[in-house]
Amino acid sequence: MAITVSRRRFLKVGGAAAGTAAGALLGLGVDLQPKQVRAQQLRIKDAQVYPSVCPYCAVGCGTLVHVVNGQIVNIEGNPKSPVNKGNLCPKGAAIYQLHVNPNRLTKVLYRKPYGTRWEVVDLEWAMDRVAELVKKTRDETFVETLPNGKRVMHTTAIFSLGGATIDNEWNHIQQKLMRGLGIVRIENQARI
Amino acid sequence: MPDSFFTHAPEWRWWIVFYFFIGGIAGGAFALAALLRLFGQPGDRPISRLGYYIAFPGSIISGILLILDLKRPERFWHMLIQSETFRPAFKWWSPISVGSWGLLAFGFFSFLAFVGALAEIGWLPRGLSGLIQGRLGVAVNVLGGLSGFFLAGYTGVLLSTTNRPLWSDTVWLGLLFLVSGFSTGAALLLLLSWRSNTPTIRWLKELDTWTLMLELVVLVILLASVGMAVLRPVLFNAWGVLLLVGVVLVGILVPIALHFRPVLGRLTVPSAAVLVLVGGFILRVVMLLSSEAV
Amino acid sequence: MAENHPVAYRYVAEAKRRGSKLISIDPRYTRSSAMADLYVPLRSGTDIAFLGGLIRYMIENEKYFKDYVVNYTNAATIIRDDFQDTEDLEGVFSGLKEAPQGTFQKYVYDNATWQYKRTAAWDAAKAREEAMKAATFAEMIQKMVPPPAEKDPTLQHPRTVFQIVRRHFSRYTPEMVEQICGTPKELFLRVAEMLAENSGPEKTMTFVYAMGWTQHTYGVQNIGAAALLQLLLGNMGRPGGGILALRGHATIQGSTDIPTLHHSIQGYMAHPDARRKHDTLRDYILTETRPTSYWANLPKFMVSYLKSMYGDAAKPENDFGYDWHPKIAGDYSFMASFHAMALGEIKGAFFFGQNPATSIHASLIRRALANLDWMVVKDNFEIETAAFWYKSPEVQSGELKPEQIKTEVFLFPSAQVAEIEGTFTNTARLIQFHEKAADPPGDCRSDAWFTHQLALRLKKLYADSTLPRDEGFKNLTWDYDYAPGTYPTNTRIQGEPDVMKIWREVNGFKTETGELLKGFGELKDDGSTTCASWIYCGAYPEEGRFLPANHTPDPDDKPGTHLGWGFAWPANRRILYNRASADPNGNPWSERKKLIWWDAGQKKWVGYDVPDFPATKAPDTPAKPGATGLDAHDGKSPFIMIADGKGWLFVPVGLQDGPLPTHYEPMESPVPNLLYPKWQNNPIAKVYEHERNQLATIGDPQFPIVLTTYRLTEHHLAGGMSRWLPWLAELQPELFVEISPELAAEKGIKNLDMVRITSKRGTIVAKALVTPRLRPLTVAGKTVHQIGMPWHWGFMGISVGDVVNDLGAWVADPNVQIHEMKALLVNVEKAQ
Amino acid sequence: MAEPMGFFTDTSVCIGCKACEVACKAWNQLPARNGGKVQLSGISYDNTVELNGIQWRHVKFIEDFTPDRSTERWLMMSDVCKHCVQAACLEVCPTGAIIRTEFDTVVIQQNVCNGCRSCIAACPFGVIEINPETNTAMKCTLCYDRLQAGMVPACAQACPTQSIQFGPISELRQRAQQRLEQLHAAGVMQARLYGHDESILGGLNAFYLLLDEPGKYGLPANPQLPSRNLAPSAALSAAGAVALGLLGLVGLRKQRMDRLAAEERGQGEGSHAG
Repeated sequence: MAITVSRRRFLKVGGAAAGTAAGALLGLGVDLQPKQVRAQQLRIKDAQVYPSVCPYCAVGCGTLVHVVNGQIVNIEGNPKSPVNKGNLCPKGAAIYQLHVNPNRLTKVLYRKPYGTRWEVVDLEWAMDRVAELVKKTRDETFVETLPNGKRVMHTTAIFSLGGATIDNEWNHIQQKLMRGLGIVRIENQARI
Repeated sequence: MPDSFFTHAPEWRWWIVFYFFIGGIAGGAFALAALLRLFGQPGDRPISRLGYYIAFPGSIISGILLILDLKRPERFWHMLIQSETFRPAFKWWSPISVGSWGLLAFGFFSFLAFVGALAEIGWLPRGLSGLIQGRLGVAVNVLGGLSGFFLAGYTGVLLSTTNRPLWSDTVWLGLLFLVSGFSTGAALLLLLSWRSNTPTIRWLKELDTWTLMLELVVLVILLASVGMAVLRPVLFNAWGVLLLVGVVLVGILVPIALHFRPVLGRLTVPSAAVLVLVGGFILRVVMLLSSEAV
Repeated sequence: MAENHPVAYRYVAEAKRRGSKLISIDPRYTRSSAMADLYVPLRSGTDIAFLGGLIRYMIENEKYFKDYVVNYTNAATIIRDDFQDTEDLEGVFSGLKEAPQGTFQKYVYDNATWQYKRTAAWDAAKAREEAMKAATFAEMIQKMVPPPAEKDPTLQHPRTVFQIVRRHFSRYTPEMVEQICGTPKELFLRVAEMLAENSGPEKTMTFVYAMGWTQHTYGVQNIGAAALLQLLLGNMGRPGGGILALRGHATIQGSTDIPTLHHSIQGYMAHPDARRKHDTLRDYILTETRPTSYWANLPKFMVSYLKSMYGDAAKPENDFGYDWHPKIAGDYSFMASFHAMALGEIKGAFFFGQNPATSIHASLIRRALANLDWMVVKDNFEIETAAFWYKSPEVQSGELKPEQIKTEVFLFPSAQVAEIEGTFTNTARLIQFHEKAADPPGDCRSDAWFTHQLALRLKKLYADSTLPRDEGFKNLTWDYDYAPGTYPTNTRIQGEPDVMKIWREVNGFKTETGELLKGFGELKDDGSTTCASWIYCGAYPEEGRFLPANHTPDPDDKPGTHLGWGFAWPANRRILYNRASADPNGNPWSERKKLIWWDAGQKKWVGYDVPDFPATKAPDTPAKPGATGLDAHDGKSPFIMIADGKGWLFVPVGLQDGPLPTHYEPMESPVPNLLYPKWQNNPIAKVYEHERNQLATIGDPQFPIVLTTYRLTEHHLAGGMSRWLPWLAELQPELFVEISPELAAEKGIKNLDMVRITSKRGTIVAKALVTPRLRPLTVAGKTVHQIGMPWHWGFMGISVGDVVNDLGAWVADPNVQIHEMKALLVNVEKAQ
Repeated sequence: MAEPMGFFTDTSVCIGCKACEVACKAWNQLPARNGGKVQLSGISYDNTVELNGIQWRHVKFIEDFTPDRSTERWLMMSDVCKHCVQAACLEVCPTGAIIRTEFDTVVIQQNVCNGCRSCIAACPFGVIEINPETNTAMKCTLCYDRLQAGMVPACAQACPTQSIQFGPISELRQRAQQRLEQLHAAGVMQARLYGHDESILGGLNAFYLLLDEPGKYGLPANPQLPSRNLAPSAALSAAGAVALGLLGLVGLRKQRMDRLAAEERGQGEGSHAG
C-alpha cells in the first residue's frame, strides 16, 4: 500500500510541478477517477479441470483442460508441472484450436477407386470395409518362407505409418496387431 | 521518428469530415446570426433567421453523422449518460465528452431559435418568436452563439487532444477550425442570399474576407508550429498539394481576391462563397485524412 | 532450442541468468542464436569436421577430463592389430566390402577388425556352438562371455583407443575446420576454449541438437562425435551434461520405445530378422544378447515379450510362439517403403497422424500413393496425404488424373489429446498420463479405438481359419475390452479399449497370479512373467498405482529431479548412467555437481536420482572373470548396458559406418571432401535408386547454393497440427526462403519477391525473406551461399505453400535410414 | 484497493516465440486476423505486425546487423498495453467505458464502449483498436478476470523465458533494477529500463527492459497525455471566438456608423439597436 500512496502523491505533485494549469488539473482529473472494482465472470469458474499433456513436440509440457457442460472451454499450461511450470510455446497455447476448430473433420470421408469426390460414409461400414481389405491384401501377399527357406511369416504389402503423435497405448496395440498379422512394414516419424 | 508516429489512426473518416464541416458551418452561422440579433439592426433579421435555419438542421445532421461514425451507434447515449448508473456522463477534460454536451446544447438552442424564427415569419404561432426576441431571445442567442462558436472550434481541439501526427503536434487546430467554421458559415449565408445586397450582406462579405485572412494567418502559424519532422511525412505529398491548392488558393486567396476585384459581376459573391465552402471542406479533409493516412 | 523447443529453453534461460554460457552453432542465425553468448556459423553438413576439430583440440591441449576418461571410457582398451583407420586407408576403415543385393548400398563394412584385442584366444563361432547345447538361457549366455580385453591404463600403447582416436582426429586442425566448415578459426577456437573451461569436476557442459545433426547420411556419426567429445570432457551421466536430443513429436520417444518401427521390437530388442542368425529363439538370443552387460537379461525380456503377444499359447515347447512372430527380411524404413510403393510393391497403407505427401521427395511419394489399392488416413483435418488424389500438384498439372487413380481412400476423423486418455513419453523418457476431458465430436475416435475395433473385426474374420499361417494371429492375445460393468458412463462413445488393460500388458504381470510386476528385475525367462516392454516395467507396479499419472513435483528448494512427477524409464531414473556423476571411489566429483554417491555407512548408492547402477554394489567391487551380466563389471563401470561398462570413444559394434566419426561431405556438396579426397561421401550411405531420384554432382554449377531446411516455432512439422489453426496460421502465414542480402543482390531478388528454388529433383516457389541472418561463407577458398527454408507447408489448410520436401532426395544414413534434408544443392532465381 | 500489479517485460530474454500472443488469444477468445489467412509481412518473423483490437500481445522483431556482421543482434520484444498510471485512453474516453481497476490497471468495459475511437487516437503507444467482431475498442485487460481469481495473466504464465513477468509493481521494479545492474555488469551498457518510474506518464504498469533506444523498438521516447494540448488549444480557440465576435461587432458598428451617416445625409430608415 505504501508504494501506492507515494505513486499517487507523486502524480499530484508532479502534475502541479509541471506548471501548466491544465497539466495540474488534468493530472488531478485522472487521479480523481475512482478505482473501480468490476466483478468479472471467470470463464473457467465452474469448469472441471483435467490434467493433460501437450501433443506437439517431445518436451511434454503439462496442460490443464477446462470443461464446462462437456465442452472444452480452455486449455492452458499446468503451473504445477515441473516440465513447463505453466509455460507453453505458441503451439501449446493453441491446443484449444486443435479441438474447437471449424476445419475439423467429424465424419468419415470415403473415396471410391477412380472416384472424383469424397463421400460421407458410416463409421461402422468403413471399419468393416477396412478390415476386409486388410484381410484380403494380407491373405494375397502373405509369405511364410523366403526362397532361401528362411521362415518369415510376414507380408510386406501393407504399410503402417505413424505413431509419434499418438499415445503409447495406441503404439502398443498397433504394433502388436500389425506384427500379430505379420505386417512388418511399420514406421513412424522417428527416422524422418 | 516523432512520438506521434507510434500511435494508431482512429479511422475517423468521411462521416467525421462532413460532421466537422457541417458542424462548423452550423456553429458559425448561428454565431453570426446571434451577433446580428444581439448587436445588429432589424434589417439584419432576415439574415439572422437564415442563420437559424442553417444552424438547427446542421446540428441535427451533425448529430446523425456523429452517431453514424460510432462503431456501436445504438450506444450513442453512453456519451451523455453512464449506461450502468444512468448518471450524466461528463468529463470536462475530454473534448469528445464536452463536445457531445456542446452539440446537445447547440442543438437545443438552435432548435429554440429555429422555432422562434419560424414564428417570426408566421409559420408558427407568433408567441413563439419570443424565443429569439426580448430577454429570452437574448439568452437563447447568447447561449446558442457561444455553443455555436464552441461547436465550430472544439472539433479542432478534439483532434489536438490526441497523440496523433499533425493533430497533436499543434495547438492551433481548434482556432483554425473555429475561424474556418465562421468563414464557411458566413459563406453559406452569403450564398443563400446572393441575390440581395443589403447592408447585412455587405457586412458579411467584409467579415468573411477578414476571417479568411485570419484563417490564412492561423494556417501558416499552425504549419510552422508542427515542425518539419511531422510535416514531411504527413503533408509533403498529395495531401499537401491539396491543402495548398484547395484550401490556400481556392478557399482563401481567390475569394479574398474576388472580394477586392469582383471580376465576375453578380456572380462574384456566390462564386467566392462556393470557393470558401469548398476550401473549408478540403481543409477538414486534409487535416483529418492526411493524419489518418500515416 | 529457443526456436523449436521454447519451453525446454526456459531452463537455458534460467541457467544463463545464473551465468551459464550459451553457444549457437548453426548455418543460420536463429532465435537461439539471438540468445547466445556466441554465434558460430558453419556450412550445413560439416558438423563432424567441427566436432572432430574440438576433439583434436581437447586431446592435443590436454583439456580432457583424465580421471573420467581413464576410468569410465574405453580409452585404455587395445584394439586388434589388424584394425586400419581412415588415416591408414585414405578415408575408409578396414572391413569395407561390396554390398550384397537389396541393401541400396555400394559397400558395407565387416566390423571384425574393429574389435578389442582379447587377453586370450577367442573363437566366437565355437562358443556359439557350445552355447546352443546349453540347457537354460542363462547357461547359453554364460558360454558367450569372451575373455577380457587388453588394456593400457597409461594410454600410451599405440593401439589403445585413446591413441587411435588421437591419430584419427589429428588432421582436424582449426585451419582445416575453417576450410571445411567456413567457420572463422578464431570463432572455432573460442568455442573450444569455452567448452574446455566449462567441463571438469566443477562444471558440466551439454550439447543440444535436433534434426540439424541427424538428417544427414552420417547422422548417427554426428551424434557419435558429440558423444565422443562429451566422454572426453567427462560430461556423461552427470547433471548438466549429456547430449540432449530435442525431439519433435509428443511421443516420438514412446513410439521408439514401443516401436512402431520396422527394425526393432519392444524395449530396443532387434526385430527378428531373416538376414541374421535368428532362425530359432535360441539363435535369436545368442545373436542379440550382450553377455557382459545388463543386456544379459535379454532372454527374460524376449520371453516375457512373446508371452505378451501369444499369452497362454506361448510355451517353452513352442519357443514361446517365436515361430509365429514375423521376421523382417529387408529395409522397410520410411524411404525404402515409399520406394517399394513407387515400384508398386505395396497394396495397402495406413497413415496415422503422419503426412507423407509433404515428406521427403514428396512428389515421388504422392505419385507412389496412386499405386496403392487402398489407404487409410486417420487425422484431425483433411491433410495433403488424404487429398493427394484430387489436390496434389501432380493432379493440378494434369500428370495424374483422379479418374485414373485406383486408390480406395478412407479418411477417418480423429479424437484429439484432450478427448483421449493415454500417455506420451517425452524426450527425457518421462512417461506422462493425460486424462480425457471431453468426448470428441461426431465420428471422431481415438486411434486406439480404431486399432482395437479393427483387431476385433479381424479376429472375427480369422476365427474360422485353419491355416497354419493364421495360427499366430489366432493366438495373439487381444483382451482390451473393459471388464463388464466398468465402462465409463460419462461418454456417448462405445468400444474404446481399456487403457489400464493395455498398461497391464505393457508393464507385465506374473502369469500365475496376475500380480503386476514392480520392475524389470522380476522378469523371468521361463514364461512365468509376461511383459510387453521391459523398459516400461514398473510404471504400473500395482493396481491403483499408475506412476505416469503421478503429479507430485519437488518443492522449489529440492533437487529438482521430480521423481514424483510421471515415470521415467528405466526404473524412474532421470539421468542415465548416473553412476558417472560420482568419481571412481563413489564420491561426487564436486559438491556443485553431485547427484548420486556411495554411502559407505548404509552400503548403498544414495542421492537425488534413482541410481542407474546396482543399488548396493560398492565402488571397490571387482569384476568377476567369466561372469555374465553386471557381475562382469567392476564397481567403477557406470555404463551398465555396454559390454565392458565403459563409455565407448571407439565403437567396436553397433555402428554400420565405422567405429569413429569421420568427415564426409553430404551427398550433394558444393566442394570436394578436403579431408579424404578419395571418399567424397559416407562410403556405405544408402541411395534409393529411382529415375526421379537424381543427385547433383560435386560443385554442380547448375546448383551452386546450399539449402538447409528447418522448422519454425509457430508451426509443427508437416503442418497437420498447425496450418489448420487460425491462431498459428496467422503467425507464419506463408512459405518463405531466407536469403542473405549478398545473394539477393547477386540474383536481383528483393524482400517478398517470389523466388523459384530448383534442385535436381524438383522446383518450388516461395517468397523471399532477405535477411542478414544468413551469410555467405568461404569454404575451401570459394564463396558458398546458403539459403534456408522452413518445410511446414503443403497445399491444404488455412496456410498453404509449396512442399519444400519436393526438393529432397531419397538418400539415407546406413544405421537408421534417416534422410539428408539438411544439406541439399539448389539454385535460386527470381520467379517471372 | 489491491496492490498495483503489472508486467515487467525483459526483452533481453525474449526469444520471440509468440506464446504470449497465442495464450492471450486463447484465454480472451480473440480471433485470428482474417481467420488466419494472411500474407507474409516480410518484416522479419513478425506477421501480426501491430497491437490492435484482436491482438493484445505483439512480438516485435528487429534485425540489427551491420553488413560485415561485426554487430549481429536480433532484438525481440513482446509489446502490450502499458496500463499507464496516467492513461491517455482513460482520460479521453467520453463514456466512462475505460476504467482504472483495483489493480491499478486500465480496462475497457465492453458493455459500455460505443466505439467512438477517441482512445485509439489518444494512446501514445498505438495499443488500442476496434475489435471487428464486437465493434468496440479493445486492448489488453491484464487479464482482469484472472487477476480477480488470483491467477497469473495468460501471457505471463505462458512465457517460457520469464521475459514477461507479472507481479506487484514495487517488486517488479526491484527485479528490473537488479536485472539492469546484472546486464550492465556483464557489459551490456545499452540496456535500459523504460516506464519503470514516474517520468513516463506517471509510470507504466507494463514496463520494459530494452537493449537499445525506445525508438528502435517502436516506442515513443517521451509519450505524453493528450490533455497537454487541451488548455492552450481551448484558450486559443476561445480567444479566436472573441476575436471573431469583435470583428463582427466592429463591422456592425461600422455599418451602423455608415447608416447613421447616411441617415444624416438623407432621411433613411430609423434604426434600433436590437
